Amino acid sequence: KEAFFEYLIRLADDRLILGHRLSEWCGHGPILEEDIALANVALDDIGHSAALYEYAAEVEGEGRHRDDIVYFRDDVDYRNVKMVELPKGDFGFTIARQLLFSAFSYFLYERLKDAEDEQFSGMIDKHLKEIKYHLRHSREWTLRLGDGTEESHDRIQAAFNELWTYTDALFYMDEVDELLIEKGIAVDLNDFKDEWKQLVTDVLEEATLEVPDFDQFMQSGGRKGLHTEHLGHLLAEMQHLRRSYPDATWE
Amino acid sequence: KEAFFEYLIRLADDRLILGHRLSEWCGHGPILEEDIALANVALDDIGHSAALYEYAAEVEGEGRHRDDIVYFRDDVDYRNVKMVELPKGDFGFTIARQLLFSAFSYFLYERLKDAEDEQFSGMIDKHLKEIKYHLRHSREWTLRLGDGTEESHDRIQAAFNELWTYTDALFYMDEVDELLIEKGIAVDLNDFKDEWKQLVTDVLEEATLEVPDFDQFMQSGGRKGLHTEHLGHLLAEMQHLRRSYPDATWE
Amino acid sequence: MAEQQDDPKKLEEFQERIDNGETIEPKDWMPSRYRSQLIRMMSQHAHSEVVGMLPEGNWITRAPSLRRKLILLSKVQDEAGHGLYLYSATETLGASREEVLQQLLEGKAKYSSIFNYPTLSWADVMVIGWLVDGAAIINQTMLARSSYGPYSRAMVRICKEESFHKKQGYEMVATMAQGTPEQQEMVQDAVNRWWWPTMMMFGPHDDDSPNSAELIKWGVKSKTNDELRQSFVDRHVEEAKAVGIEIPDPELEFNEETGHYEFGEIDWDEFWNVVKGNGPMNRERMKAKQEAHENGKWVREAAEEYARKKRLQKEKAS
Amino acid sequence: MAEQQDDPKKLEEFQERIDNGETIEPKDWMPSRYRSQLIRMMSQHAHSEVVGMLPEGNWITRAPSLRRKLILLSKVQDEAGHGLYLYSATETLGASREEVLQQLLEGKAKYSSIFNYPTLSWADVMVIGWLVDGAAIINQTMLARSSYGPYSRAMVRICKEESFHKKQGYEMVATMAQGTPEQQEMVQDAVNRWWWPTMMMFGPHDDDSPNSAELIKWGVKSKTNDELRQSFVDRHVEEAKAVGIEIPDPELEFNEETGHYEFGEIDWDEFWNVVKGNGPMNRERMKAKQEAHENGKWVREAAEEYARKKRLQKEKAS
Repeated sequence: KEAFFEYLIRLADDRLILGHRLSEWCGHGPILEEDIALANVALDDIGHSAALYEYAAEVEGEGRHRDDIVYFRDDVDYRNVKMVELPKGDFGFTIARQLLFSAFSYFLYERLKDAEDEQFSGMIDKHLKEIKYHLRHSREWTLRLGDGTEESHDRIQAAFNELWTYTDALFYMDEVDELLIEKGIAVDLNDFKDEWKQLVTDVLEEATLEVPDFDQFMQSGGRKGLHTEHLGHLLAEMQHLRRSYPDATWE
Repeated sequence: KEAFFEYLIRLADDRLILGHRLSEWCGHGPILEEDIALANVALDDIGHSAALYEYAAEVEGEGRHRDDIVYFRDDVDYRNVKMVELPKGDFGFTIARQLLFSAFSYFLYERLKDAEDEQFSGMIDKHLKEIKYHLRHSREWTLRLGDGTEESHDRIQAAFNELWTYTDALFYMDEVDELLIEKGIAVDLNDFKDEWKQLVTDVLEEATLEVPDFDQFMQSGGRKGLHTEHLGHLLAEMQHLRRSYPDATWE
Repeated sequence: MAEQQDDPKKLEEFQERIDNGETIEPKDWMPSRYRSQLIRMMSQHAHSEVVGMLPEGNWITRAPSLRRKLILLSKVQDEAGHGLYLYSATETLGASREEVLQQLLEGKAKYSSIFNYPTLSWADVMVIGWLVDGAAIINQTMLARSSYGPYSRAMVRICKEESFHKKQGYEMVATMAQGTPEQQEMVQDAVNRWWWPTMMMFGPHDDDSPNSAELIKWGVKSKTNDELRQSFVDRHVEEAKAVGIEIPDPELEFNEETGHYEFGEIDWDEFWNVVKGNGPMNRERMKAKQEAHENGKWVREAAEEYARKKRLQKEKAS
Repeated sequence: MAEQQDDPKKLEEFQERIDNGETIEPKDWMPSRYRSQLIRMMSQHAHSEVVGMLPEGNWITRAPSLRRKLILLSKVQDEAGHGLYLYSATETLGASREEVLQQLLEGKAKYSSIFNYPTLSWADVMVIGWLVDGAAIINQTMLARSSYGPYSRAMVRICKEESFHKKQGYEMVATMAQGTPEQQEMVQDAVNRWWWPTMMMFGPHDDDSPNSAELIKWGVKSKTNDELRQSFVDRHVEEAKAVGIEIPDPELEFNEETGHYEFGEIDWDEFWNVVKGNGPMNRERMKAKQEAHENGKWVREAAEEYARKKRLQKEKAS
């Protein structure tokens, strides 16, 4: 039960924080269509996280509301990978991160949708459809930027180079995963690591981009609460109002 | 009593928020000497605000701690002028704001140091020495940037142009001022408005800069709690930790 | 676009169509002034949607519950959609999106002045939903019967979504008005700040509104500014009462005879100041849009270049 | 700087002076390797002060009381002052500040690895004051007796300020350790994360520290890395006990015979990883300094140009 709670929180935190970064684009995108598209992905991500938090609270069974989990944990208690908490950067950085993360999400959800927990797998199956759109959207923009102008090529290449060191942490596993794999709920992330690499490599190559070294030093820590300094600032903003008036109703 | 409290809060809020913006430079200045100098001005400003808040709490006489005033008011209850809450911008913007505000502070404190409230005037007199340094520091940098390279000239000129619309609010007065002028505590800001204009004009001209139009449309509102959207974000960051754990001791 | 003289006969026929309640479609003949007035109105309307994303967007990252965060994000996204929809409708009149957008970025085009006020608290965003969307709906309900087909169809669709937004805003206003003392204070403060700017949304008094008569004659509008404003007051005063919100107008009074609320005079100095660009947030809003446009330049260029390359490849292949 | 062969006779005299406990001053003859080792050490030390401003600076805007905000800001300012002081001391050896700063910005120079860890909570900043400044003091107290005059004098001054910083950090650690349950958890979590990185500050074991012997011979250092680390442990374990903080080392045990604490082994893989640039924050720290330098370019150029103009004016006038 505790492991399942932790597992759900990891999934949810990734999506909430990434959605938060995407939502920062709202009103500031390069074209109106992308204001809409990025808001759409943000809505999906935050929406997925909301469903996951709600289920996590149910699994925990201590009567907490999903918002208690979101608004009253500090950064060291958040379990997202570092990749999603990095500042939104330019549009190229946002797209590069979306590609790396959505591809991962896609393979993960493809497998999790058969998990032996109906409520969970049902949720996953429902979200998978949207994740496919996220992947398509980020793939298309990676092609446009990579194979667009010299400037766009350089910018998105720099983004991938910067993000690469954070990719391996997506595949982090520990006893939480092991326990849940046994129960038929979680999946072994190694099962699709090569597929993920292949997909990412294919897209980057088609986009005329150089694929950074998969064997470089890789950052870790997010799943254990070891974050960058960015997350604390993000949470300060996100939680300030809610924490200021903890007794008020905001639904 | 209420008017005096309000008056002290206005003075204090200006200095706290400006000090906050200056403190954001710490570790990110253009040269190490300026990391030190800006931190120094920030220390003075925040220090002055701390003394003013403490006295305000005393005047109020309801047993509040100065931190209660700082950490548990929302933006609409803050009384600072808008000028000080604008993002720190580039070094030129920071310097331009420092010049405009320090010059104002200088003339104000020169007069307030004779206020008929010993504790207050003593404090003002003590702080005046430091404000003279702030004015000198910002004046010197205005000259360097204005009469430096073409780029620096354009940058600081743009900063003054942008800030100008916020200057008149420094001279805002209402019944709070009137009441305290009668009591010999506050001073009529109009008494030194021309001197302030002259000083600023002299510095800008010496710096080979164009003096923007004093008669342009002028922003107002800060003293009545009508701020820009920046202040809310600043306070979210500033207050988050303290509000998260309101029962804890942080001295 | 230079105004040209229209054929008097065609003009007469056109007015007849209007008077018969017919709908004008893009391919139909129309007076050049009808066209230019519509372009002005519709592009302003589109700009308003787009600039309107900013004050509300300011609170997405700080929304106090996940539910409210999703509602707000979705609302702002809808506004982007409305903008897109209205730009397309404007294009049916021959004014390209690039062209009208450029006018916005250069400060030549207007957008609704209401968005030149800052959102200082969360309650502001809820009050915008209730009052500002409420005002917009009143205006748009009328425009949904406008004589120009694409505009009226856009309005029908937009109105539906905005009614939903208004409902959501009003819901939270009600929750706050019956919430903790701090929430009550927060929401009342927001209403105090937004009431009068919202009243200004309907524009100057009929006497000072030079375009109104023409627009009514051409069936674009069917009510005057003051009529619309009166509907707004009548409806929202009741809604305020229902949840215990006070309207910051000491002159507000129900007139039993007319069945309408009478209200105080708008501060027209403030109104014209904001229209002229001197509102609290005019500069910030323009700066935000200009920066977004500037920062997005390389992205748009890349997309174009990529499309060009793909076209070339296709041509070669065929 | 290319290492040249030193005159053996001069070398001998130099060693004699060192052995007699004399202080070497800038104008004195010194072996080229003595000079280069000192430049390396002192500029690293200066860089550490400057980079060290970042993790603590990260919390200035979020300090939970005005008093603590002022203390922290003042501390970070002191560090800038130390940096300046140490760069000046390094210049007495002929290495200009621009030159050594450039090495830092290009990633060629090192700085203390401890600053490549993030400050995740307010408690981190307090624990840095207590542990990291505590470790620095132990090292610097020794360096205050270093054979090179400017370095030892810089250390005397710096040490005094750092003792004050340590006291302030320890004070808040104590307050938190005796505070609310959340505060206790927060401060213990910070100690758990900072203890081992602080232990690494003293560098590799003596066997793996190639420079140590030479530096001791020349009177720059008077204790080995392991000796310094032992002093650190002995002192800070007691301080932790006094306020109820647990040290995250299961092997920690007091040895009655030696009078010292025995402790577990450092994770040397992590140590070398961070040294090689792969710590959690290496990139971010370098990026922050590079950006500050890049953004400050126009300011430095303006100051230079202004000074040039003024010089010219003066020359003309005279």
